[in-house]
Amino acid sequence: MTDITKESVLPPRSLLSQSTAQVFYRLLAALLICAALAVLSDSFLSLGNILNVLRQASLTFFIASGLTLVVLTAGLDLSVGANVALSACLAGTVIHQTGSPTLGIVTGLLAGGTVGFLNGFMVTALRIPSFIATYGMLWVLNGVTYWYMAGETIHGFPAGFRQIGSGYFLGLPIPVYLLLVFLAIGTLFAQRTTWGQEIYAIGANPVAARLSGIPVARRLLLVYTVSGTMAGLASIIFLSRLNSAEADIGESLTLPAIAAVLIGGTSLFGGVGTVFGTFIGALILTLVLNGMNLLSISANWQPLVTGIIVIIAVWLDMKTRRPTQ
Amino acid sequence: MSAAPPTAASSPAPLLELRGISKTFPGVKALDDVSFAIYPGEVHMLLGENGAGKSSLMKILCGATSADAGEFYFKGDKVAIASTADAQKLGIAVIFQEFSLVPFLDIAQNIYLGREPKGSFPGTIDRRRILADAKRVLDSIGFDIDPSVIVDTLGVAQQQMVEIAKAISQNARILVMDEPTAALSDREAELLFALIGRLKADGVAIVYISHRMAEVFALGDRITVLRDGRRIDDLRPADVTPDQLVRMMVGRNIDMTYPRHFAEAPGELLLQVKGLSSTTGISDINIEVRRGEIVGLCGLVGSGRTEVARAIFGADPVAEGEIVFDGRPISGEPDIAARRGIALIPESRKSEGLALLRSVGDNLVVSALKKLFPSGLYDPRGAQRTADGLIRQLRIATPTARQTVGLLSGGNQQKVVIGKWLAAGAKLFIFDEPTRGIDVGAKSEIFALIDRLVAEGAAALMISSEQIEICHVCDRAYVMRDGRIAGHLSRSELTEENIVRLGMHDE
Amino acid sequence: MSDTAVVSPIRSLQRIPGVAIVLVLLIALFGAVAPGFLSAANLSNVLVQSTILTMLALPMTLIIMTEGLDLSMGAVLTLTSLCVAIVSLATKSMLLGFGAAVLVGAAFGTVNGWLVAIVGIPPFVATLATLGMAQGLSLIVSDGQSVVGIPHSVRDIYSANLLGIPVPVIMGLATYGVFHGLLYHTRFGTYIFALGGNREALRYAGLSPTRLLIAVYAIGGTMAGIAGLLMTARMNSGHPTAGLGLEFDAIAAVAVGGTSFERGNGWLLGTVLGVIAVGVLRNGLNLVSLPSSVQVASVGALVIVAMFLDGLRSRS
Amino acid sequence: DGETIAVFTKNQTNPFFQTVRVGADNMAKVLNAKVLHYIPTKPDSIPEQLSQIEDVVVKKPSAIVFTPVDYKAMVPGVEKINDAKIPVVNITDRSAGGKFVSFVGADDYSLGLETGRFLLKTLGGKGNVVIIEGVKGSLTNVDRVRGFNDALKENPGAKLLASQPGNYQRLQALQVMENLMQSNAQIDGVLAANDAMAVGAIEALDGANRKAQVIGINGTKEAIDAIKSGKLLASGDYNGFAQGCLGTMMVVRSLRGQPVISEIVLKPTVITKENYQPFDIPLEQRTCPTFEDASKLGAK
Ligand SMILES: Nc1ncnc2c1ncn2[C@@H]1O[C@H](COP(=O)(O)OP(=O)(O)OP(=O)(O)O)[C@@H](O)[C@H]1O
Ligand SMILES: Nc1ncnc2c1ncn2[C@@H]1O[C@H](COP(=O)(O)OP(=O)(O)OP(=O)(O)O)[C@@H](O)[C@H]1O
Ligand SMILES: [Mg+2]
Ligand SMILES: [Mg+2]
Repeated sequence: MTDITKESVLPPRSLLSQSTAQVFYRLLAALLICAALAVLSDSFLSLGNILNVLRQASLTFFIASGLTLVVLTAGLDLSVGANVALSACLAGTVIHQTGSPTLGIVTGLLAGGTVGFLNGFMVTALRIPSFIATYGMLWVLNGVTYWYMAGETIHGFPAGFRQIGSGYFLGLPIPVYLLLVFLAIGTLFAQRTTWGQEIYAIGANPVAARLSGIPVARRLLLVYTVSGTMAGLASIIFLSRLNSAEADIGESLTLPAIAAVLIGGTSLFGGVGTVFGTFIGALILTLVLNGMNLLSISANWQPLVTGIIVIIAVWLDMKTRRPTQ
Repeated sequence: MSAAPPTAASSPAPLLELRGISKTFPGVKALDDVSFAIYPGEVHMLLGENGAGKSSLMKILCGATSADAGEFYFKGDKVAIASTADAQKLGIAVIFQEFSLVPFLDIAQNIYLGREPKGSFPGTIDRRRILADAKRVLDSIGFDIDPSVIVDTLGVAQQQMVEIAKAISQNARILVMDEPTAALSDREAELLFALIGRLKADGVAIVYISHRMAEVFALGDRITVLRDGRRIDDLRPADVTPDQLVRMMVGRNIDMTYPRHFAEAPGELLLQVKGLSSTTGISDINIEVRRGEIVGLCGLVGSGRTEVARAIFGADPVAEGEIVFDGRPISGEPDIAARRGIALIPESRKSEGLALLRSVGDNLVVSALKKLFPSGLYDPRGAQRTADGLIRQLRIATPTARQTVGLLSGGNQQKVVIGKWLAAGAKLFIFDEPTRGIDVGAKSEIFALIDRLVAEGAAALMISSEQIEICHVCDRAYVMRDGRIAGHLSRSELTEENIVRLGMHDE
Repeated sequence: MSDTAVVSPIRSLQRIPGVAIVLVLLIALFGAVAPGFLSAANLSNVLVQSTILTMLALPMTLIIMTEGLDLSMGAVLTLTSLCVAIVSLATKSMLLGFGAAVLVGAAFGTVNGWLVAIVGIPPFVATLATLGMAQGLSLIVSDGQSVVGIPHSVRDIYSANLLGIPVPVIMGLATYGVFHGLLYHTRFGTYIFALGGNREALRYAGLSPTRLLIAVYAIGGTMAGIAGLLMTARMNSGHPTAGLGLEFDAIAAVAVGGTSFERGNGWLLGTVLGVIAVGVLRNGLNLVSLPSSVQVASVGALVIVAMFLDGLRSRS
Repeated sequence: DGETIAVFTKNQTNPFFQTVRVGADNMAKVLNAKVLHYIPTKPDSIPEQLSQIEDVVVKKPSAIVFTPVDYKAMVPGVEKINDAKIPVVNITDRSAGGKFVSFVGADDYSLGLETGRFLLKTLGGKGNVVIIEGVKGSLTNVDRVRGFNDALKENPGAKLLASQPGNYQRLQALQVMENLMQSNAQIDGVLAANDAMAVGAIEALDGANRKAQVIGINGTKEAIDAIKSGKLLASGDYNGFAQGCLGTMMVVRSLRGQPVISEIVLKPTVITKENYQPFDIPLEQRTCPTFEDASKLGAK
């Protein structure tokens, strides 16, 4: 099963932090898109728009950052979007009924984390492949959410709560601060903790990881729970930005989040990738949509253009990675 | 060995000649101006340390890898071997060190992959013929199995036999075998040797790579020694002694008797296995290991040694019985065993021992993360230091600790698997075929290392199919048969004959 | 011969996937509680409704066996379905529409194969991108509108009977027959096992994994083209969202049917059973009229339970 | 008495269809009939609704109240119902084919036109306006946007800056609005094709500390609340509740041999700060219109 020709194409997984070249080329791709947009649209380079892009990217990033860990273990979580929807609806209800944003936030994170834990349980204890387990979970969550919401929306939250998603601090949107914080936490966790290292090892070869004395099941449970909790966090941001919750909000979130992880260079086969790459992936996706809105390009073209950008980004990345060996 | 081996003088036209082959991988000069000639009807042994470039040379010979420089001559004519198809046309077949089998096809389909007999409709396969042909080939190598069995259900040894059948079926004029006996038991190895004798008589040229000295002298008509990618010499077995050969391979003297510092009195009890049975087919296993001891676990392939090792380590569920380690009972997953101080060096390094796409360094520290970084904060530089230390200690041939471990030679990969448990500081080392595919120099280094570990108060349980190794290094040994302990041999009783007698099926 | 005796019962045991058990249970359950479930008309409904998905899930099985994935299938089906509608509307010829759909499908499949095999982009990413492209093209060629007024010859394909059997069911059976023959009885099928199981072995055998991989993805695209004809016939129109998300249904059916995502182990009949199990569940729930949210959740539960049973089997 | 009515709606997520379903339930209770709901598990899925029709035809309910997920693509489904001789009433989106007992719906074009006119009147006939469209190609969206555009044509002083889709989704509308605000320094009015998008646009405006008049369509509870608090200028009443009520009423009446109205197109009402009170009643407490009211509401 070894494929030496394939292997020799890949760079050695470094012992130090992940190869800087890889991150560099990704940044370059993002910057190229920025440059193109700056030429095409006057308003692109305004501070307002840049903050705007960062804020929009943050929502995708929150979901995608937890997902990155899952993908690092060679798993996938297709239920993140549905998880965001259910968590938002539950958190929204709690805020409405208790009037306490704190309780609502706790509910959202707990709900998200619980769903993640259940995913982890199915993957570890029941040994269902993650792709399928979370696909099943996606339907179960949708069913529960539809039943719970019964076609209603929950809307109108306290102004203080709304600040989380739409407020500013020192001229920067609050989600941007959160984005930076979680980018740092995610990167440190993955690169600078033994748990992070173990996660890479599990993704690279789960059998060998188990026989190396890594508690594989516990780490996988952790990873799925973290991914779920990050979906819970995203649901809070979502709730406070949109000031409302409804059953179908998650539908359009999952594929962009997965795309962000993959454009960011994390391999679906596990063991390779970074949280920072995922951030760039989210940024690239957001830039494309932002550009199309700024240039008033018909929405019919959006999926096509996004698809082409994904190909180009991944292809460029592969091309530029080869010589770094 | 009855036919007189042809020499360069007596048959001036070699079947195939390689001249000036060089090959560089990033950071490694794998082959440097190597020339190599193969004559019909001879067994040509290729020797060298791990990483000397043997497999690389063979991959070039069969067109799987391209050389940077060099020429090929077939029966005196210059030819190009740019692909495996070219090589096949010249009648070159290979038994690879790494299996080239497809798990979910049956044996017959694997043997004839790419050469399927055509069925009546275009594109279809003549099922009856492929089975009949495969059966004939399997019979010819003395492997009695139904060719419609799915390969994935076979054990390592059986897969190796299929690999051999696949090469034989090509009616090759040149047959390359890269460590074919590494996964075989003595019985199967005997079958293979008999087969080699028959092929030789038919004029087939055989290139044979092995780390086992006994095989070199029993089979070889000629020997080529490689060191650091260069050809050192080309000679006949009659002209050298094993010691001389070893010196050529490693460039220094090696003591091949693996000296042990046997302890006068056994240490305290470390591992006690009582009436152990598992779902994988072993039953009523009773084993004791004391500190300072190396205890052998022998038996035929399939006798259940691996299963005992896995059950002790928690990799397979225990159905019955008790395992006491260091005074306290132990049960659960491998992470618990590892935390308590048990290490398992598994049988299959590629699938169970290593994360092939990660670096040598990452693989070396993976079991020791808890010990090296008790705070949970990982320090890449600390890890690097530990890895560098192990690379030096074990003499792992790698450009840096950052090299992808999958790119190392087979033997060096094995050293990485052993190395990771050294860093973890285990008390009991369970070795499952630790020297499979390891060169003589490394073998003695590893045994010296094990000796030192046990002298410092650790203990080892060692599984090996090479009984001579068990006899050399073990304080005593258990012999297994059909999933049970068939007997125990003390130091004085520990001979190859006794192991074989106890391990054989009832006759 | 003792080896065979040890080995084959294990093999056949592993071949009873959880989905077979689930399917039998579902049929028994709905047969008991849902009036009309066991009627011939209803059972033929279930089969007819399952054909389009079967036509995607079978090639998806092959693709998954190569350790690949095709996320673009639903979107490509949408696009080819629009092709059928637009071309047959313009030319008044069902065959031309069908031809165009197959061509477009095959083209997309080939591009997928090219991206995966030659450019070397991981299948998930490559086909996620072509999903976007096919979706975008569907919106662009239709401007987001349904395409109606297509000749009746198209529609008749879906509603016609041959010897009392609905034509879609015949097409589904034929598709299964072709795929079965292809995978288990041809050299190409043998190489599909090798593509996922051990690609290096193919190379050593002097075969080109690249061309084989492209062919596998091209088959996927082509089947999406053929299914596009059925989809258009079913709706008697083309619509830019018709096939959205079908690829995930197909993947779930493949997985539930016992094909593993690793090492090239695939089982075609299991895939068909997976498709039918989901169809039976949906149909049965429609007949017993539980709340729709229950229906949504039970699709997920079915997938999880089938996979769980599968896990139990393979562990024992 | 005791007829079973199968009610088909497009999805379980959009509040509008919940109002339709509540209306149908409400009316059924009054008429002593039983309602079964059929909703695709994947929102707005054409193949799924087709399958549901096929399954329901086996089950043979007394009658069907039908909202096609796509007005053109569902025609074969309607024909299947017709072939099975089950009486069916079409509500909300007018099917492009098939035989119906009656049609009950709102006039999307007039809703777009009237709400558009109201916004432009409030702006004094001038200013910079953006349109946020719903799902491309959906019947409601095409007509509503046409209405918006015609209202704009009547007011040459107003300028249309952009017309971008938000797919009836709150988040998408919010992001589209955020992006549009970057390239347009001054936006005075927002015409959103539904309330969720209107509210999304308001959130975007709030976030950027900018002000604009926003209108939506549907008259959802959320929109009414926003109108009350002055955030939303107005919403066009799509009146799903009445559609559900009247659709069920017509189909039951036809079963019972009573006269039916073959076409009811509800007159557009623009809900504003002045007239929102009657719309501010929880769904469950509303009562269905009577047969006599029906003709006043918009029989043709
Ligand atoms: N694809 C590759 N990329 C980089 N280096 C490689 C590659 N293949 C082999 N090497 C290196 O080339 C050298 C020779 O390797 P080779 O496999 O030929 O050794 P070998 O003599 O067969 O050793 P062993 O006895 O351990 O099997 C080693 O240092 C190995 O790490
Ligand atoms: N000839 C055989 N027939 C059937 N099963 C076999 C045969 N040989 C081995 N096996 C099974 O295959 C699995 C792995 O085989 P393996 O060759 O590793 O045996 P083992 O017991 O670990 O002994 P060893 O340590 O010599 O390898 C075991 O479960 C074994 O029972
Ligand atoms: Mg080698
Ligand atoms: Mg073994």
